[in-house]
Amino acid sequence: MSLTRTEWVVRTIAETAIENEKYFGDLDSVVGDGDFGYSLARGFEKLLDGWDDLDRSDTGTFLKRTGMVIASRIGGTSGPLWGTAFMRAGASGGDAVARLRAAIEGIKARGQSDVGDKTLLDALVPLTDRLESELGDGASAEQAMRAAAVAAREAADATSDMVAKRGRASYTGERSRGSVDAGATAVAVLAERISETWQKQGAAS
Amino acid sequence: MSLTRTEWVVRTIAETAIENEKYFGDLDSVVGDGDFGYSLARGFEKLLDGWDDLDRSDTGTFLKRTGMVIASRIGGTSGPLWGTAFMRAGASGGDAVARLRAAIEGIKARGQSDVGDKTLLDALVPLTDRLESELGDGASAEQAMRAAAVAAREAADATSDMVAKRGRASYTGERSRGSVDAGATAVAVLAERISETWQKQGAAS
Amino acid sequence: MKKFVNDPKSFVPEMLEGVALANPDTLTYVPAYNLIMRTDAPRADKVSIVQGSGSGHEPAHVMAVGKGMLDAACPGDVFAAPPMDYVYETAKLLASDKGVLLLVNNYTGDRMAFDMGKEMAEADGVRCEILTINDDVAVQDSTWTVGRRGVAGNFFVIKAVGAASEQGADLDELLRIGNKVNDVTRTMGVALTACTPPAKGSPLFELGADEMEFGVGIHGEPGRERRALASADQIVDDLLGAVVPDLPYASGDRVALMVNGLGGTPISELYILFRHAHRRLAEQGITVGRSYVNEYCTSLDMAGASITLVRLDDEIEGLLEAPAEAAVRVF
Amino acid sequence: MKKFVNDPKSFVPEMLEGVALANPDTLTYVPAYNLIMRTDAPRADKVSIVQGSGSGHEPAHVMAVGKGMLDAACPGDVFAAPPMDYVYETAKLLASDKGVLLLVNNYTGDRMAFDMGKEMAEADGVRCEILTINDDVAVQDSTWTVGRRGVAGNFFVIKAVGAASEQGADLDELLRIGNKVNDVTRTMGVALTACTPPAKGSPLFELGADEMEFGVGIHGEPGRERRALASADQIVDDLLGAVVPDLPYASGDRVALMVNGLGGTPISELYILFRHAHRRLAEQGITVGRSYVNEYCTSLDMAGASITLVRLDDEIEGLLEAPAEAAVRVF
Ligand SMILES: Nc1ncnc2c1ncn2[C@@H]1O[C@H](COP(=O)(O)OP(=O)(O)O)[C@@H](O)[C@H]1O
Ligand SMILES: Nc1ncnc2c1ncn2[C@@H]1O[C@H](COP(=O)(O)OP(=O)(O)O)[C@@H](O)[C@H]1O
Ligand SMILES: [Mg+2]
Ligand SMILES: [Mg+2]
Ligand SMILES: [Mg+2]
Ligand SMILES: [Mg+2]
Repeated sequence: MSLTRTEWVVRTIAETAIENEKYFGDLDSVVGDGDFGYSLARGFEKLLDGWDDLDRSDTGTFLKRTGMVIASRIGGTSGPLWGTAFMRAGASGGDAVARLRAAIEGIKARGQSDVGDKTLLDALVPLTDRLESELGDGASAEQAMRAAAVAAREAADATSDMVAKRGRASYTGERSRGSVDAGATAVAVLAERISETWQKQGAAS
Repeated sequence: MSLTRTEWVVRTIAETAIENEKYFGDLDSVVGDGDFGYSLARGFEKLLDGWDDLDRSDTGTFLKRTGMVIASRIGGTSGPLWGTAFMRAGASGGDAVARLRAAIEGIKARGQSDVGDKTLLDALVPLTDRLESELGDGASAEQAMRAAAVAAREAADATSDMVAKRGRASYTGERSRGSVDAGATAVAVLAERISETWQKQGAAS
Repeated sequence: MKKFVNDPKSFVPEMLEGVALANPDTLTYVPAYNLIMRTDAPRADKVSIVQGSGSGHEPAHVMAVGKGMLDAACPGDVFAAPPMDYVYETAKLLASDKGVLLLVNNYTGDRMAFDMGKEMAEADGVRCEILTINDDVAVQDSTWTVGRRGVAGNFFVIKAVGAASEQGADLDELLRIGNKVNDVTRTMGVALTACTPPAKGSPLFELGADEMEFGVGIHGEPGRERRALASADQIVDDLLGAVVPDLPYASGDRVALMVNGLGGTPISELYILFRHAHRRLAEQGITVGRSYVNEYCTSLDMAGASITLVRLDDEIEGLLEAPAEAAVRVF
Repeated sequence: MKKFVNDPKSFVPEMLEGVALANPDTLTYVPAYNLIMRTDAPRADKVSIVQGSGSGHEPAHVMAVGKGMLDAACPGDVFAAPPMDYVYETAKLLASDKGVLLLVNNYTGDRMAFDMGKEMAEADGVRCEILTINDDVAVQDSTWTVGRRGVAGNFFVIKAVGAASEQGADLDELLRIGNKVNDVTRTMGVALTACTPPAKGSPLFELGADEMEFGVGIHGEPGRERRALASADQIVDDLLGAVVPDLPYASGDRVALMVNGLGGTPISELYILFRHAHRRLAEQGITVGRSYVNEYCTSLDMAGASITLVRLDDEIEGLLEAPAEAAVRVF
């Protein structure tokens, strides 16, 4: 993925997270502690504050710097997890799918978590799987992203049937069933926004 | 008034105050601090606890003892005021009207208050005036008491238009207008109960 | 009612028993008079200092009994002054050769109970003096009331006379000191929510979601006026706007600044109020020499706070600095 | 939202600035890292003790910085662990020849931030050790979670290692002591109302008028189960019923008993809980050697309380008795 496209994706993620502060926080307060939206929004605000000064030598460096700002400025569980994800994506090289796989491995390692634990992984992994298969089938980036967003949304919605095994929500055990995971839903919302605005941005990248 | 009749009046006051704990408390919480019903109820409960041991040498002694229990066991403003009232009624001698006049003077002195300050005096003084005039006009005790209760109720209701100048409610100034005084309403409730049950008790006294 | 309570009628005695159980070496509990007293009181060489008032203001006053503070407290029921009997029996139990100082917050019920109790104790040969505390500037037209109310500022009177009495001051000297502190102490409070007395079981008054009661009393008595909710900084400006000009506190003054929680407000928020009060005072040339941010005189579970200023001089500051111990200790 | 707040985003920094302004002689505030530290730290002859965690638990931990307690606290936002950067910078600022002890309540976010921060500080040559606190017995099936949570019992770990570090103990010795105290400390809490995070502006969860959350976490995490409201005594029985058998505490034991308020419960009610807990323990032959009744680790304005037991021996009791000073002082 080009640096310009990457910059745009990161910026879209940041702006969407800031816009959805309240929604994400409300999702986290059903069985969590309600700080998820606030944590992401404040962290991504800080990222945008220093936006122009981020090292843009290449796509990998840009993603690593993004991850470092996030890890060092977002608190809660999300700072280390999201920061690690961006840093690993930056370090991995390769195409978008490779970078996403690296991010996923980083989250798993940092969070000692896996698919099925009712976390953002349960949206991020299906998203990546679909992106990979669509691109493998020869879809355009825009088409693949659209399909991936749909997969993320379906997977996020499906977390409602799961019992949380990681994060604050895990203390509730069975009671976590019946509501979607905040992190997974955030991934779906971000993916949808990227997909919806992909074309508009198309000319530029 | 005979000792038997006096005992019955005091007992009726005690039982009625205990029954109306919540109502009197709610009246006091409109612009006061809500403890009036609780204070009276706890104090009169204590009076009834030691009821059989009260010195009954004569009506005056009985009233004085009643006042001492109330003053020493009811807190808030009501303990000293109601205790003083019963003690002075006991000390004064004379008929029921004379005793009530003595009680009123005791309250005024202890509370540094007077008619028009939106306190129990604003029901007790009209009650006593009417009792005196009815008895002077040759009414029976029962008839006089019935008229006095009506006077107390009218006067208590009329406190709604007054601004409190004494007690916790006085801190609210103009805002105390529009609700009746808790102490005055209590006097009306007690007088009504005495009047309503006077006849039933008639045979015994 | 979202409270830890068994029978509301036993709310006060159970609390007092808890205080005594938590402080077995230092406090004695006399159930008959709701009395919490120091185990080492009365002492022949020390004036005994007593305060009673309604309950529901904890830690005032039962948790302020201890070395350098009160010798005893005899509270009444929730928001009700103690019966005069409690005052009388307490004065007798605390009788010392140097006398008994009775601290009274200025309310009708409290004054009557203490006046009557004092008279009875004096008739028994106990030397007593009453010191009345009235720091609340919310009460404006005092010709219609018993005058200004005693609120959180009573802490400073207790602390000063408590320290002086440990140092051997006699009753007249304590009266002088207590009155001096009271004279330079001013408080005003604000309620964000109503409190719920246990026996009532529901909020004492209605306060809309966007309203606050400005100048509230510690018994939930309505204050100066009901106002729209405002920011923390604006509330501080308004409280200081009532408190500062009242004495007045002026540029060059050194003060103690207390932000007192009313029971339901977390200490984090009290520090947000403190921050702005400190800055505003600095702008006016008033130096904060001593800081107090905690709960001192509450109104059950009311969310709210009060701000108190005390103008310091060397004597008062020295007494406030003196060590003290009481059940409200944290360590 | 019935809170004293300006911009919710500045809730934590304004609170911290307030703490610093109220303690100008003893505390320093470093805004960039939400850092409150002792003015006299780091000392070459003393291990520096640091705790961070989410904010909203005050007085824990920023108001527990002081002599005999913490050397510094670097809290995150409300209910959010501090970013690893704060931990890293704090460890560097507090670096002492004797090392830095990082106290961590056992939550995923806190552990990750402290692990990452520690690694970075060590890379810079700062000797650090992490001590994890996990006293909450409400978490039962710990295979699915990061394990038991750290709650109000952290006070005892802080107090013990704080005292020992003043007496010159080295880092290994502090780890031993801290782990020893943590191992004999158990807590469980109950919520009567939900708390309202300032940034959310509404209660974190719904709790019916007749319900309570039994085993609640200090971030408002649901606990063991939602139950019908019960009397104070019944609640104590149920909390002790979970805490006592867990260690277990047994007849002949001497314990510290803490009743900790969660922010919105007045101290009067805490003493009502304390009273019954004390009596129940006595019936079981368990002696209360030290008593703590106050707010230590809160959940914003939540009405509720937790009960903590610590099994005492001479070493622990001696450390708990040692003097301490912190912003949460009352006098
Ligand atoms: N151990 C973990 N591994 C992966 N994701 C996690 C883990 N713990 C939590 N999450 C994700 O983070 C979200 C909550 O983030 P946040 O509110 O910042 O954390 P906290 O639980 O510390 O309050 C959850 O909805 C979940 O998707
Ligand atoms: N100074 C006074 N003189 C006469 N009556 C008074 C005075 N102050 C209060 N009252 C009466 O007492 C009632 C309130 O009693 P109570 O609730 O026990 O007192 P408090 O105001 O101390 O809470 C008022 O409704 C009024 O009738
Ligand atoms: Mg969360
Ligand atoms: Mg009243
Ligand atoms: Mg009262
Ligand atoms: Mg959190």
